[in-house]
Amino acid sequence: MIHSALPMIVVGLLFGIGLYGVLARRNAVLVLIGVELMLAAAGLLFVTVGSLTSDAMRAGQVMTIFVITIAAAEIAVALGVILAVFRARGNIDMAQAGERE
Amino acid sequence: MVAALFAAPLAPVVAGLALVVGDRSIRSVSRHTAYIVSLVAMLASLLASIVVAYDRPVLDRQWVPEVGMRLHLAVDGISVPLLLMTAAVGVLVVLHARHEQPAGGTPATFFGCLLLVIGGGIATFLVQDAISFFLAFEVVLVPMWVLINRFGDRRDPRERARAAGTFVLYTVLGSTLMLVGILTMSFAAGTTDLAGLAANPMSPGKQTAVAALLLIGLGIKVPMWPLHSWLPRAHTVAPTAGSILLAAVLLKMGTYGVVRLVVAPLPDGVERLAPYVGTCAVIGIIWGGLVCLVERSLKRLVAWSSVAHMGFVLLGLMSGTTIGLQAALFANIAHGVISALLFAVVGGLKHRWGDDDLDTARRSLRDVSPRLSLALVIGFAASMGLPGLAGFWGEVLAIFGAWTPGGDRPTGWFRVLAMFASLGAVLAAGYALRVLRIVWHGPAEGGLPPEPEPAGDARGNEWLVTSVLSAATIVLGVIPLILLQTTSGAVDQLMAVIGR
Amino acid sequence: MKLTYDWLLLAPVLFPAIGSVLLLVIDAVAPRLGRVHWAIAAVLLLAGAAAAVPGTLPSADNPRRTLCLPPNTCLYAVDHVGVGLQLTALVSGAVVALLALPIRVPAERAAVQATLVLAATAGATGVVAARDLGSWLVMLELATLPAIALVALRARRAAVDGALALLTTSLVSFAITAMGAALWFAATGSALFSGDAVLHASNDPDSRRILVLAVVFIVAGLAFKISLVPFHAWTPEAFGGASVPIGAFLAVTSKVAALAALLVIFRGVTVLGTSALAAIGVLSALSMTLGNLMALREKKTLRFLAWSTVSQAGWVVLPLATVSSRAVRSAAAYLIVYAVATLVAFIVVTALAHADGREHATRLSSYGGLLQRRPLLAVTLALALLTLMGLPPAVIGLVAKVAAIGPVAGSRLWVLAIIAAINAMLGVAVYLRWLRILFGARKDPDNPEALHPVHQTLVIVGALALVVTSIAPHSLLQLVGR
Amino acid sequence: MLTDGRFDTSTLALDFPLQPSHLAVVLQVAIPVLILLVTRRSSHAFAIAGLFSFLGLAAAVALLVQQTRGGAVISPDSIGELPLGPGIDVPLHLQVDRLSVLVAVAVGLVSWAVQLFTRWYLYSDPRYRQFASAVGLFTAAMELVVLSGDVLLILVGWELMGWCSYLLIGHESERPKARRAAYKAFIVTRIADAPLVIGLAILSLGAHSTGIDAILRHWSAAADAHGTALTAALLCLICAVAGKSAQVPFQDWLPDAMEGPTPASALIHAATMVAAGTVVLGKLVTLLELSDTARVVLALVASISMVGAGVLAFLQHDLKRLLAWSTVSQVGLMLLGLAVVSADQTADLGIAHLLSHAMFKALLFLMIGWLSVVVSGTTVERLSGALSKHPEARRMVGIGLLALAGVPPLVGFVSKDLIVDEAARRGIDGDFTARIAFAALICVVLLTAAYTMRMWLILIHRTGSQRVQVREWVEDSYDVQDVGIVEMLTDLPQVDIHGRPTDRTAPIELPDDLELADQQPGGGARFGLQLLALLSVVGGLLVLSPMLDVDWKHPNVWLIGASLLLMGAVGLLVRLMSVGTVYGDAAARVPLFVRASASRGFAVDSLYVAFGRSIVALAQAVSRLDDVLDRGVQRLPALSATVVRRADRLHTHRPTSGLVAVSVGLVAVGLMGVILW
Repeated sequence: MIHSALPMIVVGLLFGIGLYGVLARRNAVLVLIGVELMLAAAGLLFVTVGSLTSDAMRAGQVMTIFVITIAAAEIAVALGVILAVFRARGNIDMAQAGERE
Repeated sequence: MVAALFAAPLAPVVAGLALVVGDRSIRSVSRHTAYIVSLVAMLASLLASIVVAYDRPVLDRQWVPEVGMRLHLAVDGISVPLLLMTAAVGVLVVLHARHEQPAGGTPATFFGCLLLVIGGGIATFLVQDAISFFLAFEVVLVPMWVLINRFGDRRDPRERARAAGTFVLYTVLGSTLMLVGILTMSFAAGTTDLAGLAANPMSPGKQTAVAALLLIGLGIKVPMWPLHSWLPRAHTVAPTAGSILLAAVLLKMGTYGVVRLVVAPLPDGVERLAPYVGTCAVIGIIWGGLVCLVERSLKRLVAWSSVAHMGFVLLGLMSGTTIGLQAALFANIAHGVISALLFAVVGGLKHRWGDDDLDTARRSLRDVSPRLSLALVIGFAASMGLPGLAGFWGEVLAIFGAWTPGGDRPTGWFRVLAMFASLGAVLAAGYALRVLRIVWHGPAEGGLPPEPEPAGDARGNEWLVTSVLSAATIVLGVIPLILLQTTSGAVDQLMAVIGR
Repeated sequence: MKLTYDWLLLAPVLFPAIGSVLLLVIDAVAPRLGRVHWAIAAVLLLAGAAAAVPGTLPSADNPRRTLCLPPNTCLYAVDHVGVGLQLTALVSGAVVALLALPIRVPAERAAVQATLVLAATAGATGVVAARDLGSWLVMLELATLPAIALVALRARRAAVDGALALLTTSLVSFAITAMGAALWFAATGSALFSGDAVLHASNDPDSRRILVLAVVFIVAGLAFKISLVPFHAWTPEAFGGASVPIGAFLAVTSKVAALAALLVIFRGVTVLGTSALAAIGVLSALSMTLGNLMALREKKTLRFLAWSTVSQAGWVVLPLATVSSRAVRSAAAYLIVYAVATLVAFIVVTALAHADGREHATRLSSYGGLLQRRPLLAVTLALALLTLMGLPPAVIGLVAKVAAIGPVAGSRLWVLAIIAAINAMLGVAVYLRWLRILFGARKDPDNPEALHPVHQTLVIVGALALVVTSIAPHSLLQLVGR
Repeated sequence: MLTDGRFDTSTLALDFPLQPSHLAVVLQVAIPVLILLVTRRSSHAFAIAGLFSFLGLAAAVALLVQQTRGGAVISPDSIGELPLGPGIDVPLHLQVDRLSVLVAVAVGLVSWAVQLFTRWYLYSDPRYRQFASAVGLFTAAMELVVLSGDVLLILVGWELMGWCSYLLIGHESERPKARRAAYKAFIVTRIADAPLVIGLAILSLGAHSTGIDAILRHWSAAADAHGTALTAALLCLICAVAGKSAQVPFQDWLPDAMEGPTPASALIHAATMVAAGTVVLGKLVTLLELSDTARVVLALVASISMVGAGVLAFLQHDLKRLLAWSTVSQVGLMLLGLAVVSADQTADLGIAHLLSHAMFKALLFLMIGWLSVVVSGTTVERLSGALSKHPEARRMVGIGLLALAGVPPLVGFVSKDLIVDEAARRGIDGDFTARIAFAALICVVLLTAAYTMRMWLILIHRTGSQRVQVREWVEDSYDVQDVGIVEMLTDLPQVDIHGRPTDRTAPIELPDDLELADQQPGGGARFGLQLLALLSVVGGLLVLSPMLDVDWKHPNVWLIGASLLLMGAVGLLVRLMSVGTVYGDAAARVPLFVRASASRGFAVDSLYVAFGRSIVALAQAVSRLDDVLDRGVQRLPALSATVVRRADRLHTHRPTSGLVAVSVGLVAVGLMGVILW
């Protein structure tokens, strides 16, 4: 399956970059973007494999759509939380220690 | 008759729980009520135990199939003496607690915890199912912890907390290791029934591993050197009643567990480990004896002597011969009675003196309080293994048993062990006489004996308890047959199983 | 192609799912009903639980399937263990709702919270039965995302911080899980957790390697939700920040969801042998140890419970280090016992927090002499702690411990077993701390009030539950089958 | 209770579970039991003690009659056989044979006499009850050893005797010296007993039975096969015997035991404790003959102790200690009697001397006790001339001393001479052991003559004046015992030959002996003493009886004559030495430092002390070690605390740290999965 190598590499890159972003960024929104990249990698992998295998249910594509949907839902919640954080703290710095009650 | 099987452990447990839970303030349960309740419960339990001992009923029902736990209650020659002793000591402890109720908590809690410990002990000797055995093993922990932590020596709260913590943590660790061993065994044997465990098809190597696990776990409870360091602490701090229970009940659970869970089902493993465990036991004998020669606190000294005596029991168990097993079981009971007596007396002395330091000169006990001194002399004479008292037969026969060990254990090494054990007996004489010389004979400066103080002597319940225990010590020493015959049948069966 | 539907079988999921929508509708129609929402939520959840009960009967066939496609691939299947987990999730959700009922919050918030609880419970119930990647992922997230919102909804600084920690961790973990799912799909070529596909994949070395990687990713992703070390960092923050009932929700319901999700995978990979699962053993050892050690020094009640959750999570997954159907049952059994005990503990804390004020319940020291102050609460809490310790008189906890160690000892993983033993000791040390405070010197709050009747009943019920199950552990453990 | 069928009047055979052999033990045990349970008053206690010890004696006598008429049950059961599995059977039965019966009677007799005497000696002692009980228990233990047919029973009696000796020696526990002596006696014997258990284990486990008859049977057969095992076992036994019988190197506890009241000393020395060794070895003498090593060792130990003790006895300054050392010497004689017997012979020689020694030594000790009360002290200064006022006492002491010295025809002569004959006979046959024994015996015969002569001369010495000063110098008997003998020797006031102090001129008023005159035991006690004296004279006839199987028909006349001549010479020498000494003490000619260190028993005690010190040091080391262990355990919480602090530092409450942890975990788990795959 030589022609599937490229997508695989892209998957790896995307996931790695995303993880790096998650770790390296302090701004919550950028962290979100990192997560999105990782999810995108997952979706890409689904599509690729789906296109390689003949599945009655088109599982690959379906799963990709699922992942994207869930991602959207997550972003909704995430932005809500980040908004709350911004209200409470005045910034969205991930590296700032939370306070104990 | 099956009802007796339930009554024996449940009477104290239920009564104890009722007392503890129902005890909210000083006003709620008066000391007298608590005393009467516990006494009645214990007498009922003792009665039930006697019925069980004579009637030997059996109960075997499904309980928790998910973990293969059965409600299997029965007794045999090995457990009957322990059962009776536990119940009897329980009654005595309640009587003694009436005489000496330590500060630190309400009477109801105190009596309740005592009852819980006793009930747990009785249950341990009744159950025939390995996992229920573990359950009964654990029952005693929390109440004993409360006894030490709240009713212990008032002088040093930190030491109290530390002793209680050390006790409970050590013991939990031990029992959980034991649980691991039990589960491995029952998984291999396909049953959790104590009798059925022997049918496990494990290879000698695996048996050794499991036996090691179990011996470490139970060795903490026994206690086996070098896992003993919780014992002196706990004994020093614990209230008198607690010490009696600790010595007469809890330690016995350990040795009983060794017989049931290690010696019987894992003969090959035991055979491999016997030299090492025997060595630890003998080191314990010598170690305890030596420490007793210089120990200053009287209660600690008695605790250390327990370490030494349990060493004899372990040595007998490891010898793998009928005589060794008989000796171990006898020494087990004997130690229970003797140490109970000693702790009763020593606790009384500590109560009177305010502390139990041997270095402070006091008037000779034989003049101040003849009764206590008589009990003290009997106790220490027995603890040095004097013939005619309970301590003698177990220890001498244990040495006999170790001289020609069974199976293909290393005979030469066991003979060395036997020699050192006999030296341990000399050490026992050394420290026993040391105590008698200081306490019984009195201070070094001579002169005519000072007039006795009648107030200082044992009266009422204390006198009753000490005299009953002394009588038991003498009877066991003069007529060892009553005990040896009870156990012999079961021991022969056991040896037959091992010899397979 | 057409699906077969068995509505009765789907009911445990549908009740909360539809219920959440229903609540929103009600709120839209008649706003500011306040705590009525909670009542409705509780009723719905209990209804769902009732619907699940028939599955627990030994007579029920095992597993029961629906949403089947021809020839015979079913997307929804519950066996006895599954039913037990569903029941636990639903009941715990109901208890959370009842706990939250008396607490005064802005009326518009109550509706949202109730909705979220329902949704999350629906997710937890559903993931138990999911047999294909799609619904599995969706249900998992459905169980997770509302929890984040629930934490955040207590609009305090601490709560928001907790929510942020939870959020970020969960997002990353989900990404990892999704990656794992994708790898799984890549390895097996099917979106179904069917054993034969796994078997087929495991025969080919390449796809087997990928499969192992997939399992590892999924385990890592789920470990966050079970809060195994080192994926646990959010736990104390979220617990400490959230309101007490929500803490209970995080501690119980979402744990059920997580374990259920793990078990779904586990059932698939048993054919792989232990290789992939050794990781679980290590994680469980780490979590037990670290959780206990940290709890040893913790002074705040909720964070203490959080750490205890971490260590207990280690116990929960301990059996999964070995591969056997017995392991699955043991894990589920331990989880259920843990759920009951933890719920009871949270009930007591909530009741106390509601009566004496939160600041009088969030510090361990403020429980001083509770036995004399509020004996009912003290005895109940003591029972719960003893259960978590696994010491008599709380026999049920001891039995759970036996169940958890059983498979490990059975397959002779000595190291793991000994670590477990040591942690049993540490656990006793941990919970004895609190127990000592309960029985220790008395500390009266400024203005103690009477317990709210709902809380009182819950406390009594909880205590009774522990007592009954201690006398007859069978009654609880049979939920996960024989 | 007894039907005619069960009691045969001719042989006195008794068909009943309870035999006289049981009674001989049980009746003695009854004394402590009854006294402790029933009464609080000394008079009642005395009634019980006197009655029951007499009954015990009667039982022993009945047993003797049974034995002579052949009606005795050979091996009656005691507390039943112990079920100890197939490996070994423990019959725990008694064994009645002629020797044991004889010894039993002797023990009963001495014990009875002691009980009678004690009442007078400890009349005003508040602890008379305890003393009488201890004596009863002591006697019971000895009877048990004598009559037991099972090594475990022997062990029981053996240890019990040690315990009773502890109680008796420590009777006056207000005095530190008494406490120390009791402690020393028990510990030393107990140390020596440690090998006993091992030895008995070897013997009985080899024979698969603890019954003595079975042991003899098995080992006589297996001696060739397992010679070393037998020798080892016997050496263990000999060690224990040396301990109990105060032979080298354990001898030093015995003189210290003189701290106990005199009746206790009489009991310990005459019949019970020190003699037990002879009894036990006598039971096993057949095995002894099978192992030459053991015999040689026994002979050496006995000879050294015998001679050394004789020398020490001559040099003692305290006459009670003199008797103590003489006991050591005499017991060595008995043991030699066992060591020299040839095969197919029984222990009669040793036992015979045991019996005679029991008689005269009990007599002597009780007399010394009497005199010590009269003159309130037992040192030379006190006792010098003590006999001059009490003819009765004089007669009895004379008899005792003559018997001790072995002057014909007294009992001591007979038994001792038999041993000497046997040793000579076998020595001529070329038996090495016998030669050692013979040499030692000759020395001892002379030494015995010397110290008995010395004692006699001191006792009958006629000067009153010195005693006055001594009495001024030491007030009462307590102090006498507390004053270090050695100090007394060194710093006594100097007196000239006539006893006038060199440093004072005041006229000396002679002591009024009226208040001393009535200080003599009551009728009962005196009767007991006279009985003992009588037996010391005529006891020798016992060898003519069939009870003792000894070869008395061919005495070695020349040997006897020679030894008598030598004894006479020694006596004369001692007399000459005593002439002109202040207290008629022949030993006064010996340089002071020798006497001083001899009175200290050549400072063997310091060796014991050093040994004890080392043990205590070891104990301290061990307990320190244990503290270290304990501290290690107690440090674990702190350790975990530090771990937690480390872990806590990792938990910065930052979301990022959580993310880092997650990714680390991912990598770790991934690696695990890949590696373990």
